[in-house]
Amino acid sequence: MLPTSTLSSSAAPGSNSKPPHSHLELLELYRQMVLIRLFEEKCEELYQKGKIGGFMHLYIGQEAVGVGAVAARQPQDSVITGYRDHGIALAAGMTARVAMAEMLGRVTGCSKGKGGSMHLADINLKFWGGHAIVGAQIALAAGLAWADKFQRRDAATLCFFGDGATNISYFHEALNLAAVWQLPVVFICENNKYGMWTPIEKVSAVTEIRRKASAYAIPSDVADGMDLLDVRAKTAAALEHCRAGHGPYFLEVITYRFRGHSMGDQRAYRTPDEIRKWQAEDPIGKFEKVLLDAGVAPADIDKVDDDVKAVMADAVAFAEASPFPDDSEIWTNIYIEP
Amino acid sequence: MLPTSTLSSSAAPGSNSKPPHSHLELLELYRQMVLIRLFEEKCEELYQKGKIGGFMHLYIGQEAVGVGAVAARQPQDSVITGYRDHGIALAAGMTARVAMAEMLGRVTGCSKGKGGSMHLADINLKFWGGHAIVGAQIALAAGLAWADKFQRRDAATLCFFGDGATNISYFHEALNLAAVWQLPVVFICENNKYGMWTPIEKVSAVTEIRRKASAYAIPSDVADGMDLLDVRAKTAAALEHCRAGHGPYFLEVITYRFRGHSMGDQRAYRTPDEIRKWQAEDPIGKFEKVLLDAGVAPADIDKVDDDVKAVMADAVAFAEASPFPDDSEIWTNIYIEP
Amino acid sequence: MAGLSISKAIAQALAAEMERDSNVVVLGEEVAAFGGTYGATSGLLDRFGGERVRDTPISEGVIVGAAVGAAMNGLRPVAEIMGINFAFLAMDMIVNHAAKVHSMFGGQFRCPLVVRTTSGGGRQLAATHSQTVEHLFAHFPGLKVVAPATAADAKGLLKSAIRTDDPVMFVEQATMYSQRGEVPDDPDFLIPLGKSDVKRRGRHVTVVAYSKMVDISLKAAGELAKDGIECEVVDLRSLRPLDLDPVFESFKQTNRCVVVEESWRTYGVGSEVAARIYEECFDYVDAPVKRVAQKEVPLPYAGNLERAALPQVEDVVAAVKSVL
Amino acid sequence: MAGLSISKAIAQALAAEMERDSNVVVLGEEVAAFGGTYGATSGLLDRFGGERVRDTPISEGVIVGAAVGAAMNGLRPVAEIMGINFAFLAMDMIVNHAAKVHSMFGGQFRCPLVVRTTSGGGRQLAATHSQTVEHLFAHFPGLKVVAPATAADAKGLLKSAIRTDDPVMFVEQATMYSQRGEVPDDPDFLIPLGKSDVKRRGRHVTVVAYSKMVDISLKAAGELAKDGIECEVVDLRSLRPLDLDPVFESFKQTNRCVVVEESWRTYGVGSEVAARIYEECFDYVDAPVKRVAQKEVPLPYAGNLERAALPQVEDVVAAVKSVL
Ligand SMILES: Cc1ncc(C[n+]2csc(CCOP(=O)(O)OP(=O)(O)O)c2C)c(N)n1
Ligand SMILES: Cc1ncc(C[n+]2csc(CCOP(=O)(O)OP(=O)(O)O)c2C)c(N)n1
Ligand SMILES: [Mg+2]
Ligand SMILES: [Mg+2]
Repeated sequence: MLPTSTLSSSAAPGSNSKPPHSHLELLELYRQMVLIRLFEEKCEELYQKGKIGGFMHLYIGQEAVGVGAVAARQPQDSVITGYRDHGIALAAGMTARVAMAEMLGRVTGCSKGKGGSMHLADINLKFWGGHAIVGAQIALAAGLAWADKFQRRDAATLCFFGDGATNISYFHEALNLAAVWQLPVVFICENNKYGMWTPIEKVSAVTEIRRKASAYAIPSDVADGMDLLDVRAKTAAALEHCRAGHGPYFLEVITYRFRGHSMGDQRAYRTPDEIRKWQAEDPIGKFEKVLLDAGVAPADIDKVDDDVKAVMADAVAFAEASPFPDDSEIWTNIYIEP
Repeated sequence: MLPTSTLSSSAAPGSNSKPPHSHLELLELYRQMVLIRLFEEKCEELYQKGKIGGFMHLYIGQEAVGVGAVAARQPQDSVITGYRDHGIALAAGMTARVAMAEMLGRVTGCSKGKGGSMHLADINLKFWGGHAIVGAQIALAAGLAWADKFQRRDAATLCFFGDGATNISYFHEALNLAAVWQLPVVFICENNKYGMWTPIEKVSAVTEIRRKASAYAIPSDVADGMDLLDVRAKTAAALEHCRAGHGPYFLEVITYRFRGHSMGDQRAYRTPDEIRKWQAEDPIGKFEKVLLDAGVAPADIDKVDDDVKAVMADAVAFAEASPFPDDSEIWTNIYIEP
Repeated sequence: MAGLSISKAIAQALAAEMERDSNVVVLGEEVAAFGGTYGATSGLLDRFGGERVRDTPISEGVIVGAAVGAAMNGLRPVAEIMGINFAFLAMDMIVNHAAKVHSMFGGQFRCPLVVRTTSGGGRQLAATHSQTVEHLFAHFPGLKVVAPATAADAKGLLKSAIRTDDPVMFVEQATMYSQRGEVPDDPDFLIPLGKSDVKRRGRHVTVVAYSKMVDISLKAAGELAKDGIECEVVDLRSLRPLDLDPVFESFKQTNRCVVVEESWRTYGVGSEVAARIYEECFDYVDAPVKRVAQKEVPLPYAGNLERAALPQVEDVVAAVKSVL
Repeated sequence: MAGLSISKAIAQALAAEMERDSNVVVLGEEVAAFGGTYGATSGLLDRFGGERVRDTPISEGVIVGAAVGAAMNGLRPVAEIMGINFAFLAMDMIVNHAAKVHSMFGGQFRCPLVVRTTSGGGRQLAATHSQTVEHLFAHFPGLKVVAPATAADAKGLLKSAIRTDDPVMFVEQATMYSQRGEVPDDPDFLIPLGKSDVKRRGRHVTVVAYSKMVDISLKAAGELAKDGIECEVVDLRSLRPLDLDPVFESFKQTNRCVVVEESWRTYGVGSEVAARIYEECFDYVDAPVKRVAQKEVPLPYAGNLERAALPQVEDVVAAVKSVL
């Protein structure tokens, strides 16, 4: 059970004001979460085999946050996040092929093999990355939203970042600017309780992260990150706030990562109890129940599982069959004009 | 009149819990304010004559803040501020001679002529400067206080900064660290309503600056910066809070600078009305009334005025008679060990 | 042609580019309502309105951060950082983001951003406010770094900087804003980025400089000419891309070189120019390349100390004589 | 003597200095409870307690800012910045404050601070996480910059860095932490700051390097020795103060030099070394000083691209052969 004290009463799933979801819609959201889960498990395997390099941060356990929030956007809305970006990339519509090819450093990857795990992006999906300097994306998001507002594009930006990132300079400067300029950004803090191995209460003066928003007079809410529909509903409401021209909105999402901070993280900073408690809240398992309750046929769910497995097998095959970039590629994309 | 809406009710001068002040004490506080005022007027004159170089920011109008706050400290408490530092330096006990010599770039100056107007300091007074990168002193103050706490010195740090400085990175990172580590710092925001020529409401999401402290769970209060005794009482209470081991405290002081941002500021960003309204609240004039009400003899007040004039004349003479540093001084104080 | 101050030349360049492209926007501390600390954005707010010319909080990190994000998403921001000494607070955004979002994401994003700022000593602002550090930014591939020496160059280079799709640091020298020069009126007057410029012809010694040191070098060259010593003064104009062809060409005639820079010598521009001359003109070297630079000390406040530490005309004169 | 990894050598140095001086404190992200990302502060929390070994928020600016303030007020902090790529977020504090509080206030304050951090590429971390930029910090008078190449140097230099009253950037190379070497046990084993060290004797070519490039250069020297080419390998160890005397001495014998650095060539360490060699050893130069450096590109993720961009042993071998 998610500790209720960390959630405001309005966080109850029933508060979702959207019309009831169709089975197809529910299955699609479910599919995205399963795709992320299997993608991450495959990445884990390939990393251990030495096929993926660099730092890699898995999204397992947080699937409902990325899928739920991004599902609420319109196509013209932007998405940006930090290095824990696989799930957000897939939720934003990146194919597993292109994402996996990037993981393996292939020229068919979204960033031509130049970015790797921490730097997935697809400009055509308005998914602006994947940024590995903690908190940098919060500042960039202000700029993305400024451009949208300036161009009167009726678009908003979903900006994801961790609880640890709220202690860095950019958080402060960007939230203030967004508030003063009334920029259409939904700041989404994925509060998974830890920054690397350090629990939030050791490094943040307030642990209810949304309290930080009030220093900028930015309205805020909290969502249950293990409940996809709650995240989706609250993100939708936040986007409406932005679209109505009321400036930024802050959404704290309570979540948990089931794996370590990054690959190779064997540190014992969490009790097995804590991990078990959260795993009992597995967002995919919970959402499966929502589907069944809504009358979705178990066979349809199984079919999604099978489809995703096939998609992942294909993605890995595609990535592994793709060439590495030619060495001469180091010289491309440095400058646009010589 | 100071707009009452900007002040909490507890800001009334009567709330001062200290015992009634002796005449001597009152005259001393008055003396310090007059010294600052005359020091600043002299600086203005010497700057116009080209004897002072660089950027220079006068404290005229804000005297009650520096004098009132610093009067509340114990000798072991530290003081640190930004570039608008003449008043704080004098309040901390720097002599007008040494301060003026620094203004004129003389080797007898507090920083041997190497720092100038923006970098007054005296380590023996635990006055740590004068820092011209906006907000840097807020981070430094956390460190000063950390050292004091670590050494169990029963000392706290008074850290002064402007309203504009609350929008910079350091403000956020330092307040959070001070709160998490429970450091004995009194953060004193001299809210004079403008950062350079820009009014606070154009650049800060909240204009009641103390609201920013709540994002760090730091308790706060507001003081009337035109009322020396109010500033002093509230600073004393804040210091008690620190000394009791309760961590940092935030004090917003509402004040106004009667001159421009810096010398040469001829920009018309304030209405004559606004300036007049605030000048009617001149902290020195108001405090003179407090003295008279307390029964201080007018002649005693006049004597202080005359004394300060003499002190200033002596200071300027001293500074002007002091040698410039020898050119070879550029090579000193770079490293302590070669 | 009209005699214009550098500050006016910059304001003209900004206005011309804003006129030409409605995506060009200006942001920074005090750039709007008060036209910039040095008047270089003067008049823009009235002409282009508050959506295109924006005052910001004192938040160097997000000034550049928001500009990078906006540049990625279609605008062409010109962000002003009041002084390069404060650009350290935006350094991560400049070198890790502006300089890299294009390459790190395989060319998907572009960052047509100009960061305008002010560099240099000479105003008794003491150690933290007097630095000349544009070459530190020029170390980063992905970034272009420009530092003009004249009003015409300021205008022509800034217009090119705004038009290029790459991120540019555009560094003005703080004591030079009121310096006047002839500036073409043509709104399409452009000077290409990455091209050095010979500012004075001469056959005895090649003097390499940029920004304010061009002025100092030209004054020194004037002095030296009285003694019959003719300096060729090459203005680098850009520190990245760094165009040393005119330097090599000149050096092959003069066989002697003095590099003048306002910053400290160690790891400065002079060392790079010297190293390259030896690499490219080894057989033409008659004397070691001489470097004139700031004394390696944090710049002090007192006027005499500041003068003693900064490179002066007489230092250049002496250096030129020493290589002859 | 014992075979120790660099990471253990650093932990030993820290422990020894903390033992010796109760004012030495350690702070940074993940340095306490988990002993540092690279294990270099491992064991310190247990031994010295939570007041002396402190985890911090992700707040690079105030990590160094608080350390500077504490140093001014009597402590001797060792602040860890997890990677030099993040040190840009603390750059103002390092270069404008740590480096200047002593001089700008006329010598009143001291700042006995060590900022430990990690530099270098080679781990497929892509452009923002793979930079080698310690020489940018070394441009600033007032700061000392150290970058050790061996476990013994790491220990001896770090202990000296903690003992000096000046601020020091202490830069470790991220791929080298597990590299082992003989390290003296003596708790008073010190290596003075600002002294280069000849890591291999040879009479044909002087190879100058620091940090990981010493290792690369020694490997290249090993290869070359097979062909009878004997390199003298000089490890700079400190970038500021920069001690080139052993380089000059060697060069006067070899008349040939290759400088190897992990960062980009333009405005790098190699240019400074080259410029100085010409200034000090002009009559001994038989061939242009050759610079081996990273290709001038933001370092890409893909393993083959990263290898292609970073300086390799074979690049050093080729460079040495080219100057013969
Ligand atoms: C500026 C900066 N400092 C430090 C790091 C190293 N680092 C990477 S992730 C991380 C923890 C971030 O925690 P949080 O924001 O809570 O995100 P989470 O990993 O939990 O999703 C740290 C310290 C970095 N990448 N950038
Ligand atoms: C980091 C940084 N950015 C910009 C400046 C230029 N600057 C100096 S003072 C100032 C305004 C500060 O306003 P505030 O904090 O309100 O203090 P006040 O001058 O009103 O006392 C600015 C922008 C600076 N010195 N440092
Ligand atoms: Mg987290
Ligand atoms: Mg102010």
